Amino acid sequence: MSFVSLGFLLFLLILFVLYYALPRRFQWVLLLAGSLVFYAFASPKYLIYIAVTALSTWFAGKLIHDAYAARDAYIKDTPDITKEDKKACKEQAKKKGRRILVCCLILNLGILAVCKYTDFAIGTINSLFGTDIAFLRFALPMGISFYTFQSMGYIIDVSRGKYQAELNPAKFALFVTFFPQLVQGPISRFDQLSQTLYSEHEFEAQKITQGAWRAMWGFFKKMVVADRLVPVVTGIACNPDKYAGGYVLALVFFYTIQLYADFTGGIDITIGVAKMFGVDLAENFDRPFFSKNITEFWRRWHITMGTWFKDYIFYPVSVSKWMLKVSKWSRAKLGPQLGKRVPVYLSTILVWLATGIWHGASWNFVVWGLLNCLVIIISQELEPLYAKFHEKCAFSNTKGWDVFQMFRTFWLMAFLRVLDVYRNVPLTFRMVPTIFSSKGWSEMFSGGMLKFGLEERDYIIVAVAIVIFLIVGILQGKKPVAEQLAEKPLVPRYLIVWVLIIVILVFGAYGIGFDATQFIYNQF
Amino acid sequence: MRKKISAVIALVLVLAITLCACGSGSNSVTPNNSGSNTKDFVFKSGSATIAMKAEAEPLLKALGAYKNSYEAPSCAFDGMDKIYSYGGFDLMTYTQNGKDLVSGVVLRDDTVETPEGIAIGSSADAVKKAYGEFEKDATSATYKSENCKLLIIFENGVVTSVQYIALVEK
Amino acid sequence: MEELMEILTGIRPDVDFENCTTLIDDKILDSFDIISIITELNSEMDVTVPADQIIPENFNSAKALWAMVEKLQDE
Amino acid sequence: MKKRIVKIVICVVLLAATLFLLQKLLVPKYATTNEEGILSSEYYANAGNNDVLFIGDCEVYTNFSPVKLWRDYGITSYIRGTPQQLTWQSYYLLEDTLRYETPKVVVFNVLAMKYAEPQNEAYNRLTLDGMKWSRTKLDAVKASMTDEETVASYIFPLLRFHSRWNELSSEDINYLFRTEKLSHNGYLMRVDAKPAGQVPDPVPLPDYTIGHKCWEYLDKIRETCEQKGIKLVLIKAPSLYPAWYDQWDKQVVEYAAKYGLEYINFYTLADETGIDYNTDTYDAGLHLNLSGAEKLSAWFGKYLKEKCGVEDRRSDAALAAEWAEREEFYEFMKEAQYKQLREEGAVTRYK
Repeated sequence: MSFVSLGFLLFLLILFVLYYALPRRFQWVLLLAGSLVFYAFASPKYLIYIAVTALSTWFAGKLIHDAYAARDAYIKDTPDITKEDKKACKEQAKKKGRRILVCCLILNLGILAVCKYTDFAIGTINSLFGTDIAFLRFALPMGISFYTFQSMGYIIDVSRGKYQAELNPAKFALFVTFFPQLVQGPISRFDQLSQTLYSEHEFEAQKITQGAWRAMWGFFKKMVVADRLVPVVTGIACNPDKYAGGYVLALVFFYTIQLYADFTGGIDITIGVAKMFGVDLAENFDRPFFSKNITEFWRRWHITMGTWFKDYIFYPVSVSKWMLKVSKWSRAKLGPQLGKRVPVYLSTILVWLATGIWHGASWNFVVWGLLNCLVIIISQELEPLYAKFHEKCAFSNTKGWDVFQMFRTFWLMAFLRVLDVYRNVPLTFRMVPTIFSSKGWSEMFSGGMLKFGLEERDYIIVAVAIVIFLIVGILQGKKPVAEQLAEKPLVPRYLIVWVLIIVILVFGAYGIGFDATQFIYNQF
Repeated sequence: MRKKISAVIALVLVLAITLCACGSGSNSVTPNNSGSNTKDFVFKSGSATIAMKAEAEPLLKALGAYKNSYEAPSCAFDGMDKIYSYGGFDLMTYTQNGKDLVSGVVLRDDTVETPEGIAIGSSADAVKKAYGEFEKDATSATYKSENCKLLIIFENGVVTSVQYIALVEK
Repeated sequence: MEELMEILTGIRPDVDFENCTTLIDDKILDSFDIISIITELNSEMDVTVPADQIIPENFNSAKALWAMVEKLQDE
Repeated sequence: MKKRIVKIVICVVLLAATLFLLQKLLVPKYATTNEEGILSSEYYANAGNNDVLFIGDCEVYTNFSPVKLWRDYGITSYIRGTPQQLTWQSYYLLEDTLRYETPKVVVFNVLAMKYAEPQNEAYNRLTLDGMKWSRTKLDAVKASMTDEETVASYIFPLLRFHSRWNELSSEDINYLFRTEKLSHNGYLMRVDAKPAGQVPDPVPLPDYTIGHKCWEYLDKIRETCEQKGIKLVLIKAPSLYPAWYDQWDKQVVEYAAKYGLEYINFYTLADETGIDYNTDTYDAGLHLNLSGAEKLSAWFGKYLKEKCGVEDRRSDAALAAEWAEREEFYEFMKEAQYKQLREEGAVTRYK
C-alpha cells in the first residue's frame, strides 16, 4: 500500500479517528495494530521477517539487560568488594553483553545480506568466473534495510549501556514496525522516538494541522513533481543509444529533481503523518541543496542515515584496537603528517563503501559511494588551499560566492547520482562525456523532449514547482514553514492549504493521465 | 563452552527457517531478454515487403492497382480502417497521428504464400517445419515477433487461413 | 592538561580551545577532527577512547575532554 | 471550542464546494465533441411511459427511430444504447431503467456478444459516467473496469479527468451547468449517405465460441424480463462491417430456440425491410442513416404491433402532446442537417 494511494488515506482516516476516540492508554497499541495491518497489506508473506528481527532484537536486549542488572546487583550486594573483583565482574558482564550483541547482529544482518545481496553476489561470481549460477531472486521484504538498521542501532546502544532496554515486547515491536517510517525511514534512535511514541497524546489541533500540512506538502512534491518526471528519466536512461549528448544533461538534472522531490516528499509525508498522531520523528533533510560543499551536503541529506553510519561504523572502526595499530604503523612508516591521515581516510572509505552497498545491490551503488568518498577526501586535502584563497580574494565571502558554491555542489551531486539511473558503471562513464559532444542538443530543443509523453505544460509545472521549492527553502531557513503558516491569520492560512489541495488534485501526475480530448478517439 | 555452541546452532536454525520462507519474489530485476526477438515476420508481394505498422503509402505505390478498396470508421477510435483487396491477399491499414500504417495482411487464396513457403492448403507439418512446434492437433497456431503476430488456422490438418496481425499495445 | 591542549592546537590551530564550550554543537569540530584527537590521545597519552564515549558532552570543550581522559586513565 | 468547530466546518464545506465545481468544469461535456457521451444521461429526463426499450451498442442508437415508431404505430420507445456497450452494461442499464418504469418489450442487439471481457477505459466512461449513482451503477462499474481503472475514479470523476485542465474549451464553460439535448429518445440522427460498395470478406477467426461472461449476463437479462413479465426480443442490426460471423449467429439462434425467444437477424431481411446500402448508410455499411433507420423502424413497428401486442397510444392526450414536441425537435434537427449537407456537403454536427 504505497503512500500515494486512496487505500492509504482511508487507512489513515480510520486509524486517526480510532486513535483519538479510544482512551489514551490504548493509543500505542492501536499504532502497533495499524502498523501490522499496513505491513500485512504491503507484503503479507514477509511479516515473518520483521517479526523475527523485532523479537530477536527485543530478546537480545532483555538478555543484556539481565546481564547488566545481575552485574549491578552483585556489586551492590557485596559491600566490601575489591577493585579488581569489581573490574573483573564488569569485564565479565561486558563480554557477555558483547557476545549476545554479536549473535543478534549476525542473525539480523545475515537476513538482510542474504535477502538483498545473494543475487548480487551470484551475478558478480558469474561475471568474474564465467560460471552460470541461476539467480535465486529472493524477494526483498518492505523496508528491510531501514528497520534492520534501526533495530541494530538499538541493540548496540543497549549493549553500550546508553539506555535501558525495552522489556515490553509489544512496545518494542511498535518501535520496529511504526508504519510511517517503514517505507523510507528516517532511521530513528530508540531513546528519542520512545519519548513520544509510547506517551499519551491529547487531541492538539495545532500540532495535528501542522502535521497534515507537512504531509500535504510531501504529497505535492511526490505527485506533482516526482511522479511527473518518471517518464522522462526512464525514457532517456533506458535508451542510451537513442538519447545521448544533451539528453544526458537533461537526465542528470531531472533525475536529481525527481529524487529530491520523491525522497524529501516521502519523508515529509512520514513526519507529517507521525506528527498527526503526536509522534515526533527525526528530521531527515535540512535544505540539502543550500549546502556549500560535499561534507556539508552529507550532513543535511538523509541525516539519520549519515549519523547512523557515523555512530555505528565510522567511530567504532576508527577507534578500534586494530585501527589504532594501523595508525601507529602508518605514523612510523609515513611520518606524522601523512600517517595522521591514514586511519581517518581508511575508515571514511569503509563507511562510504558500506553506504554505497546499503543503497542497492549493484556495482553502480558501490562506485557511487566510493566517488562520494573520493570527493570528500579531496576537498579535505584542499582545505588549506581554500583557506589561503579565502584570505586573498575578497569576493570569496560575498553572497555571490556562496551561491556559486551551492550551484557547484548541486551539479557535483547530480552527476554522481546519475550512476543510480544508468545502473551500469561503464555505460555511465561512456554516456556522461557525450554531453560535451554536439549530439542531441539541437534535436532536444526542437521538440525532442516531448517524446516522453510529457508536454510543454508539464515542464512548465516542474519549473514553477522548482521555484516554489526554492522559496520555501529560503523561508525554511528562518523558521519551519509550518510554524510560520500557523502564525498567519485564518483566511490566508486556509487559502494556502486550499490552493495546495487543488494543485495536488488537478496537477498531480496520477491516474490515467492522458489527454482527455484524445482519450475518446485516440488510436489503439 | 557447550552453551556457546548450542547458541550458535540455534542462531543458524532461525536464520535457515526465515530464509526458506524467502519465497522467490518477482520484484527484483528479471533478466530482460524481451520475448522472442526473432526477426519480424513480413509478407512479400512482388517488389514490396510489407511489415506490420509500416507506413502504408509507399507500399500502396509498390503494390500497384488493387481490385477493391473499402474504408470504414475504425471501430477502435478515430481515423479510418482501410482494406485493399489484391485478389490473392488483402492489405489492412489503420490511422495513427494522421498517417496510415499497416495493421494486417490476410491471405485469401493459394496463389500467394509467405516468404517461408506456407500458403492456404499447406500441411500442418510444413508449418511446423517452417515456424516451429505448436500444440498437437490445435485448430490454430500463433507465432509472435516484435511487431507482428502470425496466425495460421487449420481444418483437419490443412491450412485454411494465414494472417499477419500488427501487435498494437492496447 | 597542557599535553592535551598541545594535541588539540596541533590538529586545529584555528580553534580557540581555551574557552569555547560548543565545539560539537556549533559543528566547529567535525568527525575528522574527533578521530584525529582520539588517535593522538592514543599514541601520545596511551588512552584508548571507546566508541561509546564519543558523545557531545565529552567533546564540547577542552575541559570536558580532559575530564574524560582522566576518567579513562584510572579505570 | 464551538467557534473552532464552526471554522473547520466552513473550511471543509468551502473546499468541498470548490472541488465539486472544479470537477464539473473538468469533466468532458459531450456537447460538441464525442456527442455519444450524452446518451446514457439523457434517459432520466424522458423516463416513464416507454413501452419498448432498446438496449445495445451503436447498432441500436443509430438504426431505430422512436419518433418514427410513434408517428406510424403510436408505440412509445426509448433507446438506452452507448458506443461499444457490452452485454453486462446492457443488463445493468435494463436494471437501471426498471427503477423508473417497466416496459412491455425489451429489444437487445446481440453484436456485443463478441466481447467477453472489458475492452477499454474510454468506452466504459462513455457508457457509465452518464448513469445516475445507484447500486446498479456500482455493479456495472465493477463488472466493466479494465485493470487500470478504479471505482474511486468513477465516484470522483475529478480523479480521472484532472489532466484535462489545459484542454478546456468554450464548450466546457458553456455547458458547465446545462446539457445539450442531442438524441431523440436515444436515437442519434445522421442524414448524410455514403454508399457501401463492395465489402471485403470477413477475416476467419481461430475460435468462434462466445465467451462465458456474455451468456451469463444474457441469462440475467432473460430472467429479469421473465420475472417482470416483459417480452424479450433478440435482434442483430443489418450492418455490413465489422462482420457478424455465421458461427456466432448459429450460437444465438440455438440459445433463442432453447428459451423460446424471438431472434431477428435484419441482415437477412434486407429486401423485406427495403434497406438499400447505397442510400441508407452514412458510413459505407456500418450504421444506417435517417432514411435507413425509418425503413427499419417501419418494419419493426409492424412486428411489435402484431407479434408483441404493443398498443397504439396516440389516443392518450398527454402522451400525444409530449411526443408532438419530440416530433418537432426531430424535424428541426432533420432540417438543420439537410441544410448543412446542402451548404457544406457533409454533416459534421447533430444540430
